[in-house]
Amino acid sequence: MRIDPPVRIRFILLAALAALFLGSLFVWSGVYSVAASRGHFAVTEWLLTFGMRNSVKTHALGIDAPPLDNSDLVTLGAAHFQSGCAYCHGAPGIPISPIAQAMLPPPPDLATNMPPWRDRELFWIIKHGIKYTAMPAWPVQQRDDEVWALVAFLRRLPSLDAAQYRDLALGGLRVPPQSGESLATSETTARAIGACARCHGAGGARPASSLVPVLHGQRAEFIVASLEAFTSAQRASGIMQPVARALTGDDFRRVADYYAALQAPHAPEEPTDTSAIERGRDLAEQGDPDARIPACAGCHGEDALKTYPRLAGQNLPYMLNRLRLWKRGLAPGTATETIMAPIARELSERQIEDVAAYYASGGPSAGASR
Amino acid sequence: MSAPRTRPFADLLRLFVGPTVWFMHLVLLYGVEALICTPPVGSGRAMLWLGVVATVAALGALVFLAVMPAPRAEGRPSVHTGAAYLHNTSRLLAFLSAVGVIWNALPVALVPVCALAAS
Amino acid sequence: MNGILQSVLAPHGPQAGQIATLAWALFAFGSLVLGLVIAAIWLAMRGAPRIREVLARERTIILLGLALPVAALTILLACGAWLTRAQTGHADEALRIEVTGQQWWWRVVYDGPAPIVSSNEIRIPVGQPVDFTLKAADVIHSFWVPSLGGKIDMIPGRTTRLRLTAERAGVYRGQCAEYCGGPHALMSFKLIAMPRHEYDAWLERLAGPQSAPSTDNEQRGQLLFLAAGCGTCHAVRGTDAAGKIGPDLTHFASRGSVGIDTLPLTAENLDRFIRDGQHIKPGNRMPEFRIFSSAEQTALVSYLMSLQ
Amino acid sequence: MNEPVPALLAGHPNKLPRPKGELEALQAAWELPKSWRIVTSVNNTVVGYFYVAAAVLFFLLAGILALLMRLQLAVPSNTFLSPETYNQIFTMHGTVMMFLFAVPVVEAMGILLLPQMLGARDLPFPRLGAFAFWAYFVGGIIFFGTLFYDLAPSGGWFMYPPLTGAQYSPGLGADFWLLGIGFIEISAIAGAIELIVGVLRTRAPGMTLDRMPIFAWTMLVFAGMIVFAFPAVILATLLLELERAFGWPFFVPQKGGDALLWQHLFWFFGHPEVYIIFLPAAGMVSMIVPTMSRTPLVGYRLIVVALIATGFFSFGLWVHHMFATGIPALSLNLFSAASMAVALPSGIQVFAWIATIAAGRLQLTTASLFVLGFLFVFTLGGLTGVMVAMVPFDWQAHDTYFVVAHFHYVLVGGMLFPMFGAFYYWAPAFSRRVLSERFGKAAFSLMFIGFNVAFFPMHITGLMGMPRRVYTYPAVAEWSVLNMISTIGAFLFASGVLVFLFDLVRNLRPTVSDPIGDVWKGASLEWLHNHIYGPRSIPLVTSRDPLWDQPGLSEESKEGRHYLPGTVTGQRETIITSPIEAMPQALQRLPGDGWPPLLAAVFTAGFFMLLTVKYVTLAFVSGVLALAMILIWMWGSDQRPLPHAEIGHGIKVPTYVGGPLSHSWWAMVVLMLVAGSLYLSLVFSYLFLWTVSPQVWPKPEQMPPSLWPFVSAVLLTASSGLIVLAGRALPVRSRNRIAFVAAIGLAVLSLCGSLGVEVLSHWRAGFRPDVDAHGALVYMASFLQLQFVLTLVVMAGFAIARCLAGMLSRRRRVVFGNLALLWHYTVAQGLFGLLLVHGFPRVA
Repeated sequence: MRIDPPVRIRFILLAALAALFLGSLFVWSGVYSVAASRGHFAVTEWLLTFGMRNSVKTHALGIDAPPLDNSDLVTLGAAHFQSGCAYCHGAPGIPISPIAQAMLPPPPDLATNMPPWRDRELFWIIKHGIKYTAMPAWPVQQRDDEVWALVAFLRRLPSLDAAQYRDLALGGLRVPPQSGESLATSETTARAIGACARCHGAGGARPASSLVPVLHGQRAEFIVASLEAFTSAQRASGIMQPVARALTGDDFRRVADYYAALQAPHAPEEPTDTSAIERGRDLAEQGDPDARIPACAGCHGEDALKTYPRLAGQNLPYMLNRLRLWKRGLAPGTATETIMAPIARELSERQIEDVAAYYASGGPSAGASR
Repeated sequence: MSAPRTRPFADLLRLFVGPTVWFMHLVLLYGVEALICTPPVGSGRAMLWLGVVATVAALGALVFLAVMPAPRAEGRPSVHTGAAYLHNTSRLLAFLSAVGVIWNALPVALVPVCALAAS
Repeated sequence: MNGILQSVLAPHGPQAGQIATLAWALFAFGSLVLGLVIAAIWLAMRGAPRIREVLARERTIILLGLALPVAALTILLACGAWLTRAQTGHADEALRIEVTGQQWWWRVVYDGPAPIVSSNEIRIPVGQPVDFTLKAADVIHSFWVPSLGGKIDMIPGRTTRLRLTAERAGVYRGQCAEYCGGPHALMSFKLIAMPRHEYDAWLERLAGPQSAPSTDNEQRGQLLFLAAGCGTCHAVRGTDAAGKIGPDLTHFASRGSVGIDTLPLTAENLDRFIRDGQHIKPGNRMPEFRIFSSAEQTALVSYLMSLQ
Repeated sequence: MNEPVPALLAGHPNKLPRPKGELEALQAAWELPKSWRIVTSVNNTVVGYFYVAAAVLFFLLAGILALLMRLQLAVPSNTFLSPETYNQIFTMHGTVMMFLFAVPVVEAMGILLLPQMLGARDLPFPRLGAFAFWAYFVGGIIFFGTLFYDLAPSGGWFMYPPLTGAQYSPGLGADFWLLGIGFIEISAIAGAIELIVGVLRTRAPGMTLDRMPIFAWTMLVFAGMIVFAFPAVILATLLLELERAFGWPFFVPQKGGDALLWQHLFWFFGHPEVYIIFLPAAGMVSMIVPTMSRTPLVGYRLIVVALIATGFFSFGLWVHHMFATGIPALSLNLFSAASMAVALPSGIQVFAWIATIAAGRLQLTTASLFVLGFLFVFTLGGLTGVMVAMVPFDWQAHDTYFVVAHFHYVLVGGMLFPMFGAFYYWAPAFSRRVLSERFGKAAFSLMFIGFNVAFFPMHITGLMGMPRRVYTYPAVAEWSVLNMISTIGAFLFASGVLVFLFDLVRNLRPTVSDPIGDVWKGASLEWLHNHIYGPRSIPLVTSRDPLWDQPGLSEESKEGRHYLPGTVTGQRETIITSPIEAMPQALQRLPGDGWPPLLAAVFTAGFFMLLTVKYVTLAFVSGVLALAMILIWMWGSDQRPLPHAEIGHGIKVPTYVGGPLSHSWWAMVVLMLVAGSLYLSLVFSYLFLWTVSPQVWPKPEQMPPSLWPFVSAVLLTASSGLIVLAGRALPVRSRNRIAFVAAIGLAVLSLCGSLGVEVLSHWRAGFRPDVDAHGALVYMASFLQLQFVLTLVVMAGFAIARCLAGMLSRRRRVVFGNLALLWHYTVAQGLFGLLLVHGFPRVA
């Protein structure tokens, strides 16, 4: 078969080439202004918004939202919102920074005006960010669980007043009023962005959200190693990486020593399934050789290396979340994760629940302390 | 103009009788050995006797199949050669099956029952 | 690999010898038949008309295509049955060794007053039949030492047996012959046949406890070994390390290899395997331990190398 | 059998000249859809092209995988491929070659060639053929695509559990294998049903079974073997998928399962599979050799016997893949004997071909060269086959490269070479140009030499101790050299294939209506003047080599002097003849082109694949759409009875028949055979696992009280009775529908009730499917029964709808006939199942 391109096709081709050439010329000339100060034409604005909305809706199809009505998720989300989002999006009692307001497009004030997105769409926006706006993607694409925490908080946000927000975001932390001198000569701590205690608790207080690990009584070496791993982005967390980056090596040591010296606070009394705890004890002490699961106590006991975490009294939801993350395929980044992740993958869901229940109930020290 | 009375399905099936006898003989010997040996309960003599009886029965059936008279060709026009052909073919198959049956019997005579491979 | 035998055609035991003889007989038979067929084709195409006329008869088909094979195969079948029978005899004086295939290594247990656990290297005395009791811990494996005899599968939930005899002292290589996933290709082992008296002495030493570390460095290594959790998977008799998930490391340094016959045993290879095992033997079940400083790593390796 | 069947008369049934417009009407009825709508065509020639082309595509893809493997193995300790990638690739190579190339290409050649060869206008179920092709193509493409997303299975094409169970193969790869391959097997069975009924019922008048071309015989045996072999692996895949998804422990020893159960089921399919592939190729050789030697086939009778014997014997040697599993030695030697037995028919065939060559003068065309290459390679493969059939030798050779060499000699020699010979031989029947002899001979030389260079050394590599399925090997001097030679040979072989492809591109001009035709002066009917509708008129066949023995046949057929020179009803038609003597019995109207088969296939594939990736809702939407498409398609079948039609010489045949005269009765019977062997596989599994772990079987006192199975049995029997009543109550005209509808409705209720009672009885007795093997098997029996019950519910609804629409009556009753057949089968299966699961534990 021979095909003679008719004249019309040739004409269209030529026209397309010409348009391409003219377009290139226009871009090359620099005539077009990229100024944020100028704003968009109304039609451009409408087109961009329309496209963005539909893009989000389409891409969010097929994402299944987990149950979000969970105070642990909300609290964790609130704490991150305070440090990561409030600067641009504002919060109850916290106006948007004028610098942020001058962006194009200006970020919406979420405290007053929460756009009507579905859960999965919010999730998608937070995880992936939005091109050509200043909305960034989640720093660690592997941690969907953290993104969901933020979505859970955003669902709660419209109903919060300034005091409630503050309680939630600062984890009950009281920032003492600073003197004029200290305000003038050091940083303001009013927003307490970097305070560990907002999430992890301090003194006798447990973490505000049980999705956050208890650091009290952990070995300082372990805490330092973790902070270093967050700083170097080896360990995956969109919440911890920015926080750790804000600290220096000396800070690591000091904060680690502080937590290492703390007495572990008492766990809240929760109804516990004693048979699960018993099974968990077996697994922790004997392992399950048939399933190639070594005894947890070998590495998480008192005599183990100082860079290994101690699990006795750790928060149950935190341990469940972490084990499940590995099981679902979170790529190990740190040296210790490289050891733990393959083991976690061999655990069945039931074993995860059992062993977490056992350690949450107090682990090896439970018998002694109760 | 009237059709010869044929039962095509049955005629086709007869083709398979010989090989089926062979297959049943094989499966029977295999099955019985499996039953005797897991856990070992029976004796080698039982297996041997069973082998003899099953083989004789199978060969008898095959010989019967081979000497069975061809279907009568009365009333069939000479163009109808299919049925007679099938009969012939089933005879030959019976012969091949008989070879197979004898071969199946050979290990029963030579290899001790339940002996484990290479141990 | 030099000096290590892994070939069906170089038999060093009666079982493998019989099969090798059968193999040569079969090759001769096969060549004969193949020659016959090629000759027949040639004659059918280019032969004299008289020969071609004979070849074109139905009776020739029956003779060459049916009668001849029936006769030949009957003989072969009888030979096969007879040889099978010969390989299924029972001898009472056999030594017993239990081998369990695991992804991707071999647990070896020698019969003794108390079972003696070792791994990845099997030693047997020359000239004595050895009955291997074969098991699988996870998936199907297959135990095969080509120079000594046939293979037999190791199947979860079942126990299989294999009798082998080595007629000469030497190192025979064995390999897993049933695909078992991941680094199946690297699941090999060495079977060392040694004179009876050497074997007895060796077994006695293997059964004995592990001597305690002598130098400071080795002692530090032992502490690290225990604190880092190595003992939850590996056992070293006489210490707190009693794990059953990985290979038993008692007298580890007396074995010739690291990573289950993947690399020869040297301090450097051992060091690499601990840190970088997934590159040396991709997919193996031991996590990579990159948590040690180089001093710690040296101490750990020197401890392991001291497990003579 | 009430219709008088006219005797056949020799000579020409029709007078010349033919009426004006007759040919035009025939052409109009068979007109092809235009341009891209060609995909809706259901014509065997069009579907056959697509089918062959798709199969060749998969051959090339799997061949590329083979080259990757050879590259990796060219040198020791190579790091070209990672272990995981290599494992995926060797799994896919085997799976794709077996399931997506070998079986489909053979089936494709059957669909393409058979109607022409048998003198039929088309196969009896054109839409089923189209469905089989599209299901295979869509499913195959998706399955192959998993390689690019790291989702490909890596458990080997044999998929042995426990390695492929949920614990050791988490992830979707194994699920893709199980669901994807299970699905493609269903497509193969659909094709097999089509081929069986086609061979038995659509031959040209006078083509008695002993005049049938050998290729048709082989396709008959081929399809018959699929019917009995594939259900075993379908059951196996079902069991493993249920174990993976829901923890039903069929293969878990701790719970009474056994890993060997899989091997038994898989190889009960897997060994016949080899012969399923080989037999049609042997059939092609039996067609090529006589033509190229210019003489009738010597030993036709013996060859047919050999074919049937091979078909049977191949079912008796599945255990020879398990010689190293520790089964008692006596059992091994039984299967050794069976393996020897299967060598006999091959010997007969080889010497029959040699005899034919001797009787004539073999022209050395490309096709002949491939046949000669086949004879050499296949004989060698057969001989190594005899070697590995010897138990002690196999203990050494099993799972080594010796076996790799052996089965490539058998498969490439036994199947691929004849297939390439067939491409060269039959190309003129479907192309406006012949393929080039020059390129063909070059392709053959490269392939033959390359093949032997690649695979002969592997015999030695294996005996030197190199196991199969290894992604790398240590630097043993001999292994390195041999492997390098093999790699070079593999690329030589590939270059031969490349030359063939080049030839295809240059010379193949596919056509449906005006092929260059009989360049080889062949004897069988595909060398008539054929069009999309086959020959203009269907000749009366009076010998095995009609074109040689009936001179002028081609011209006569073209002029319309034989049967059915036009279209009687204005639709597509073919003559239905009796299965043995090929007497004309009816005129079958064939359906036209349309979307339903294609869409049904796409949605069925969608159902399986979406289910694999756990999009359950979408999967079910897709499944419902597939069902809808099938119903639309079925609604158009079973057309209104028309008056008797004259097909020539005053011979009038009915245009509507029911019962054993109808082609759909035969299809349903074959389907029942498939179902029966599926159920027998389950019965085997039940008994096998009982011998392995009787301890998980309940004691008689733990069984459900016998009242339960009794009630279930009564309900089953009652439903069968109601169906008989419904048959009596079929309306003569359009009145009296209520009795029929009520009877069917009640039958459905009692059928569902019986299954409910059965499941409930086990549940109340405390059996659970995920606790032990016995529980799993008991629920599995009900699961299989459920599949039939659901099918019957849909069919019953369909029958009721047809009845209410006035399309089902005492005369027009094929829809009901099929329903009743399957119904009684299901009831029989149910009763047998009750006897087994309630009776056996009480007596054992």
